[in-house]
Amino acid sequence: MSEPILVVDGLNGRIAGQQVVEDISFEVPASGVTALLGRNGVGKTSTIKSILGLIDRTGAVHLGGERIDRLPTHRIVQRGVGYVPEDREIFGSLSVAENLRLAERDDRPRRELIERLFPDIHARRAQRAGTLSGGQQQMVSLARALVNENRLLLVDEPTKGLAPRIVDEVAAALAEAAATVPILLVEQNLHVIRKLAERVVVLSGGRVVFTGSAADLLDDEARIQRYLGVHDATDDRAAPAHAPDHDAATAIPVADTTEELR
Amino acid sequence: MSTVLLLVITGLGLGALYFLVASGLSLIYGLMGVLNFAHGSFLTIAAFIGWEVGRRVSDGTWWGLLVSALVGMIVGAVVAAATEYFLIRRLYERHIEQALITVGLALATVALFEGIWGTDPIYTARPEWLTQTTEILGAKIPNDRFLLIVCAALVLGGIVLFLRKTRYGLIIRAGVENRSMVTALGIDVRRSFTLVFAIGGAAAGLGGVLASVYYGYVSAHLGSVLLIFAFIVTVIGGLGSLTGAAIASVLVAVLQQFANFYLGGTGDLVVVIALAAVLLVRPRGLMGKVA
Amino acid sequence: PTTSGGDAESTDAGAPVSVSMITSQTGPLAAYGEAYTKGFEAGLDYATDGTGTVDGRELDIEWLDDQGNPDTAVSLAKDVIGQGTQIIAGTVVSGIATALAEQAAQNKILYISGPAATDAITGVNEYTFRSGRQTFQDVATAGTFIGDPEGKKVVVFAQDTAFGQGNLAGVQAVLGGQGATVEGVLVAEDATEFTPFAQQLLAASPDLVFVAWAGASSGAMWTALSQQGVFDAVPVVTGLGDVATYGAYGDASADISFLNHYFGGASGTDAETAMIEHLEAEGAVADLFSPDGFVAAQMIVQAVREGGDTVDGMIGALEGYTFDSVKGEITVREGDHAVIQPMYQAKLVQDGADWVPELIDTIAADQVAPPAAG
Amino acid sequence: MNQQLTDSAPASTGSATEAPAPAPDGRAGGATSGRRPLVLLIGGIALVVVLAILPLLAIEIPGVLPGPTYTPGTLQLLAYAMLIAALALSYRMMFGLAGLLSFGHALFFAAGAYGLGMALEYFAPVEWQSELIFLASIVVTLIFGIVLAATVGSLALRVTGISFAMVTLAFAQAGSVLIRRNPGGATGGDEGLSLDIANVPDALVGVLNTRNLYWLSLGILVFVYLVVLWVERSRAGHVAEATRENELRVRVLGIRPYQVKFLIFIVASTLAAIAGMGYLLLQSGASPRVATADFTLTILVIVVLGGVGYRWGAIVGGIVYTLLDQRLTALAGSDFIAGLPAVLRVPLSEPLFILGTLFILVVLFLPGGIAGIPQRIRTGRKQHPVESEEAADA
Amino acid sequence: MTDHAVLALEHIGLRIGGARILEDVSLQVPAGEMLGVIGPNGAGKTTLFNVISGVVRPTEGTVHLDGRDVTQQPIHRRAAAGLGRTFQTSSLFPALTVLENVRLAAQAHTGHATSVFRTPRRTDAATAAARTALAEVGLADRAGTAAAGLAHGEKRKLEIAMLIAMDPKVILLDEPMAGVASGDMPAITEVIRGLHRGGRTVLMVEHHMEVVLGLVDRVAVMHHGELLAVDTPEAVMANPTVQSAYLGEPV
Ligand SMILES: Nc1ncnc2c1ncn2[C@@H]1O[C@H](COP(=O)(O)OP(=O)(O)OP(=O)(O)O)[C@@H](O)[C@H]1O
Ligand SMILES: Nc1ncnc2c1ncn2[C@@H]1O[C@H](COP(=O)(O)OP(=O)(O)OP(=O)(O)O)[C@@H](O)[C@H]1O
Ligand SMILES: [Mg+2]
Ligand SMILES: [Mg+2]
Repeated sequence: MSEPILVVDGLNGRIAGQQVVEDISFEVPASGVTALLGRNGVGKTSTIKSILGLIDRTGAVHLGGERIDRLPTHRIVQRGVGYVPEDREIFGSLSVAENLRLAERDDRPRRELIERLFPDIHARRAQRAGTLSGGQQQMVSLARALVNENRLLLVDEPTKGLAPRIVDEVAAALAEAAATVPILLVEQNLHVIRKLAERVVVLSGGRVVFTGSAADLLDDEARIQRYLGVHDATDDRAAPAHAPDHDAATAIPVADTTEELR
Repeated sequence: MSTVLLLVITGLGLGALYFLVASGLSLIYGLMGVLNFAHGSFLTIAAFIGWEVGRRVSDGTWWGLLVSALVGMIVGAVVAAATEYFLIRRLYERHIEQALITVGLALATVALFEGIWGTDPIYTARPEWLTQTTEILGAKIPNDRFLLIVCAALVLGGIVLFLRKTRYGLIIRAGVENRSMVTALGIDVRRSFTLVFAIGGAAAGLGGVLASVYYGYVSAHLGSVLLIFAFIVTVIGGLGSLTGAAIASVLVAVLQQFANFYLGGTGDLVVVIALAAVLLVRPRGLMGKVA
Repeated sequence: PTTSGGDAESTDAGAPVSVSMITSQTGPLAAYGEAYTKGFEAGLDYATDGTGTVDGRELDIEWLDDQGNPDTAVSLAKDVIGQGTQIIAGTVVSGIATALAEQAAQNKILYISGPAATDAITGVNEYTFRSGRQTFQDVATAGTFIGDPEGKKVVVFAQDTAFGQGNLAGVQAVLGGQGATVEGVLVAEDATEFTPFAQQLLAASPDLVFVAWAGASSGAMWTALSQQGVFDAVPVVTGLGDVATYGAYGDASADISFLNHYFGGASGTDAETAMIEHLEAEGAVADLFSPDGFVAAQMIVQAVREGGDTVDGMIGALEGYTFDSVKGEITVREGDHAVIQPMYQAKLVQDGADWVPELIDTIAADQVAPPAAG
Repeated sequence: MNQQLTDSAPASTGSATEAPAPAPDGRAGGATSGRRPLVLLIGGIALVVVLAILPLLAIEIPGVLPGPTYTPGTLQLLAYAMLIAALALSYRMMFGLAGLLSFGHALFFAAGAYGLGMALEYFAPVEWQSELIFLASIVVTLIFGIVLAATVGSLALRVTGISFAMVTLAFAQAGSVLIRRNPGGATGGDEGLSLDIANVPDALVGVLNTRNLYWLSLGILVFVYLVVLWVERSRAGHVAEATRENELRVRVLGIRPYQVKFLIFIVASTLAAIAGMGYLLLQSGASPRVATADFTLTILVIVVLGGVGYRWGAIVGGIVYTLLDQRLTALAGSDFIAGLPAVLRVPLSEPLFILGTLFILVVLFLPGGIAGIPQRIRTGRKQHPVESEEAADA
Repeated sequence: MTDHAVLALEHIGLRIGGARILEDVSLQVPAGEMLGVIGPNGAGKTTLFNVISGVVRPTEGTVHLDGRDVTQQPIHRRAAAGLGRTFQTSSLFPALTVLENVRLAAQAHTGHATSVFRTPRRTDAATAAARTALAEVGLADRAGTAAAGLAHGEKRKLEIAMLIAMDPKVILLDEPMAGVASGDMPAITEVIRGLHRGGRTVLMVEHHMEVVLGLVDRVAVMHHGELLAVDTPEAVMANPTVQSAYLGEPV
């Protein structure tokens, strides 16, 4: 396996003086989608923000071998990190086109890609982004990250509040992106994770509790139940396409996993 | 007739002065949400240093005035940028605290200027032509008013072009809304904000030098006098709208002239009533953006 | 009986006399405060022959800064009164002078106001004296420029402030009383544009324009009058301010007739010579309000020397007191404590790049004595 | 209405997000234990008692107070400080609690001072008992203050945020201009209004009676504090706080924020007028300075200096500011300063320079103000996020 | 007006600067119904809620609540008349504690909400109601935290707790599940079911179809500002337009 693109080692993050991320360590391989999972409030968003330097943090973060945890946010991003924030955070008073233009970091923006992926957004170029519907805003937010050539994408709950059809589209767009760029993805929708993720990192109480392949987690009812609290069949009911997997995955105990990372 | 004309043109001149101060104020507020009470101090220090340098180079000539204006703009820009860099930046997105810092700065600097240059106004010399008048339809218009009007128009055009045509304009507008997200797009937003302050400061600096031409003196209180009107026109024009500020500057100044002359010196009263009236009818001011 | 209503303990002849000088050391009128202070020191030196004592008694003088703020001044006054000061003097700000006069009356203590020109101080109460001239005297001096006022038209061009209104009222009382028609053109204090008003002055076609202006905007005002040709049409009179303002009149300087309270070298008296010597030794120059400080010192010395330790005694010692001072012979009028003093007519002449005042005439004290007040 | 159609949750409606931190002091229903209010109550009463007997003691704090506490100068200073504190307290209720940033609070203080002064003058010729005239003047002034507050409030509260600040500023400026214009000789113009003592009780006149004025000021401060406490603890107070945070949400809950804001505005303004009356009596006059926008800014400075999040912060701020203002003047004039080289001497001999700089430092490094210091020590918190200037970012 | 319809929309239209946002929407919601509102992003669902709650005034048509025309009524009147809502992005009082957030809602409901003469107490009815509501959504242990310090999912729960405390007759839920961890969805679903069980009328915009289908009586489908269909969940799911415009390919 090639060098991981992102190595997080002993990351601590604080908001308003309060520790929200504690001694987190994991790696993101140089290709494919790594999912960062966990229940509400475990610190997924905070982890991503710590990596980007959007909140106070300590610990070591390496991007492609270079240490970035002392850099200010804009320098980190300039090194090729795309970010799709949890609450969209589009610029409401700017037009859609201006939002995208602002995100372009070099003179080779991939405008055609955006047009192709999000025709609805393209059609609304001149609209004030603040008046877009929630889903439309989410697409602008995604488009902003995809418009540049990146070495890593940090994507925080991209399908939140999207219509099922759009969820599929977004998932497809991410899958397409993942072919060329590694992605660290926070996502609650297990179907999307199933579809995209190769590896998973599970957080609980601000710490890493599980690291392993996606299949190891998703195919193990008990693990899903333990780490994500999903304990009824709600998800499966809506996802009949997935027959229960009886793959006898080699379950890696948490301790071992952590070992593996050291 | 000639009185009306006189009132209108001198009103335009005064409006131009208001605008020169208000442009920076409006820029800084509109783009950064900082209500800058220290803006008057930017103006005052620029006027003082512009005068100190200008008179040493060549007192009372066009050359001297040009030097003063350039020095004033540079000083205004530098002081404003330093203010942003050392004080405002540390409190980003805490707009009330930022405004408070500038209140403190205004207090401290006016006192400091008094300490350095004394409390009395210092009368300045200016080029011959500016002390003369030009007769238009029987009204003798002081020439310096024309200078003011031309400079204000140039400043307006310059800043509008800057915001429309450069990427900085975009960054700045986005940064006002969500600073950390702009950073997260890989843009050093702090530099843009410093730039906004610098531009606002430069406009104030030019305003300071021209104000000293208009009033014929420099003093520690030069800025405070103009600041309150600059606030008023900024708000009437619509916060953040430069064109609005320009229109409001002219309206306010002309209104003030007429009220002062025909309504027994009630110019100030009329202006504040106009302020209240405009805000009550259009809370966003004449040209304020629909937030 | 607040302080010195005749308490036995305070009549001890050797005890120092506590004097509190309250004036602006900072704030907008700090420069006036400075001139007053320096004049006072010179006057004290002169009146005590350099000893600083009166009949062997120390004058325990404390200088306090009112910052140009009446609230500060009142607090300071209450503080020093509480500590038993016997005399308060000073301030250049009219608003502070009225507040201090009120404190003097409430607490039965002697107060000698400073350069503050407001007529309201004269005769306001028996405890309040003044050491400078008042607006009426300015106005009366202005009147001397038109000869017989009868049938003449005088326009007062002033700011719409207590100072400006006071001047207009003064002109109406003094010149109006002598048969002149008096009109006022009052301009809002914060106005910055005077061109239209210059037009208004011309339109009134007066025989004399009396300008009462204070503050920074005077430069712009004079420029406007000059640009609109007011000086070509009418004689213009105004009060000559302190040295710092000599440059404010710009091109108009030579065309203005100045009434004057004082400028360095105006009187040529012995006291003046002494004052200028003292000031120069201190590195200062004689200025508009130097005599006010000088007179205040003389009055305090007189009050202490002749008035003993009771406030009534001091009042008695000062009422009707006539003495030689910087401007010549000065009398503290008994009824209302107006300070009857000579005034000057002056003009500005160019001296290199600067303008300097030159005496035209001295107006006798009784000719410009204010009407009795109170 | 210009609400956004989508996602109308106004994460940043107007000034809501700019509002200062909430008062962390114990609120009923909060996590505070039952003990604390009692301790606070006893402590508060003890403090008031100590303040009340101060004129009978001879405590000296050199450098802070001009003399022992029984001397008129010191009492005057303390009384003045307490009135300013009362004013600041009323301002804090509006700004800190309800998030109403007014630039016109001085107007109501001036309304109290000038109103009472003018009423006393107006009633002077009337043939009533002098106590009656005094009382009548106070009542008339109070009514005047309330009517003025209701007028200004009902207009200004139609707009929010910076527009609100500017409309209040406009009214205050109009008031200030009127006072300086001296219409009909009523206000004394820029020379100020002096108190007509004909109908003022003798106990409140003269330096010897400074003590009574001191007690009066203390009374006003305690009264204002209690009213403010009452309002803040009430349901209205809580709704005001919520409105500051998110006005649309309050409306969606079925509450009309306007009523609450109006109420707070009127109460705060009336309290300011009461402090103004005390000021007139204490100073034996009123100066036009108290009607200016600068004066409002001073109060704002005081509130922030003391700590917006704390009621007692306004009091501490008012007292510290007044003392500093006075003592810095003494410092500026001192021989020590006069002996310094010009670079130091010039700035240091300007009291306002020192005050302004101090204020900047407090805003930068003590976000909770003076009153926030104990809390900061307790939690050992770092200062609020100051953007770190990373070495790598050269 | 149909007397059994607690909420009735008649020909609602909304135009903003030339753009048609809502077009001739008429809808009757009988008392006690749970109505799902679905539709692609940008269909106008949130806007419709804004019109109903008074945040936006429609340019055409009327809104009747409980038989009374409320089209011109301000937001707070409608709320006081028993209309409660949540927002698509959590809308809270960030500086107030969780308990205080909820208590304000309870207070509005108990009357005297803005009285100066009433001081909230730890023991009063509003506080009790607030605590109950918090317990119901499972936030009891967060009562003392400032709302700003909650994680996203907790904020969604807090919004619902505020609704419970408000005890409205008609409830508008705008994507209550957005951002909620899958593990927590069942619990919140239960809370919503509980809200409804009390006889309240609930309108819910939600993209999680599994949640919608498990809860609602009828589904309204919006598309391009228009109401495409209002029907039983089964019928709606079978509708080919809904399939293609909204649901897309089954995963
Ligand atoms: N502004 C803030 N102030 C204080 N605490 C905060 C703040 N923002 C988040 N937290 C706390 O940090 C912890 C982690 O929050 P974070 O948003 O990272 O969680 P998350 O895993 O992304 O949750 P979700 O799935 O709900 O988005 C939470 O417990 C939350 O209470
Ligand atoms: N001021 C405006 N100008 C133009 N179009 C607007 C304006 N305001 C809203 N819109 C449009 O109205 C449509 C309806 O938005 P709304 O928020 O109601 O959608 P929604 O159905 O809630 O979508 P989502 O599921 O994504 O939240 C969107 O297409 C939006 O872009
Ligand atoms: Mg999150
Ligand atoms: Mg929506």
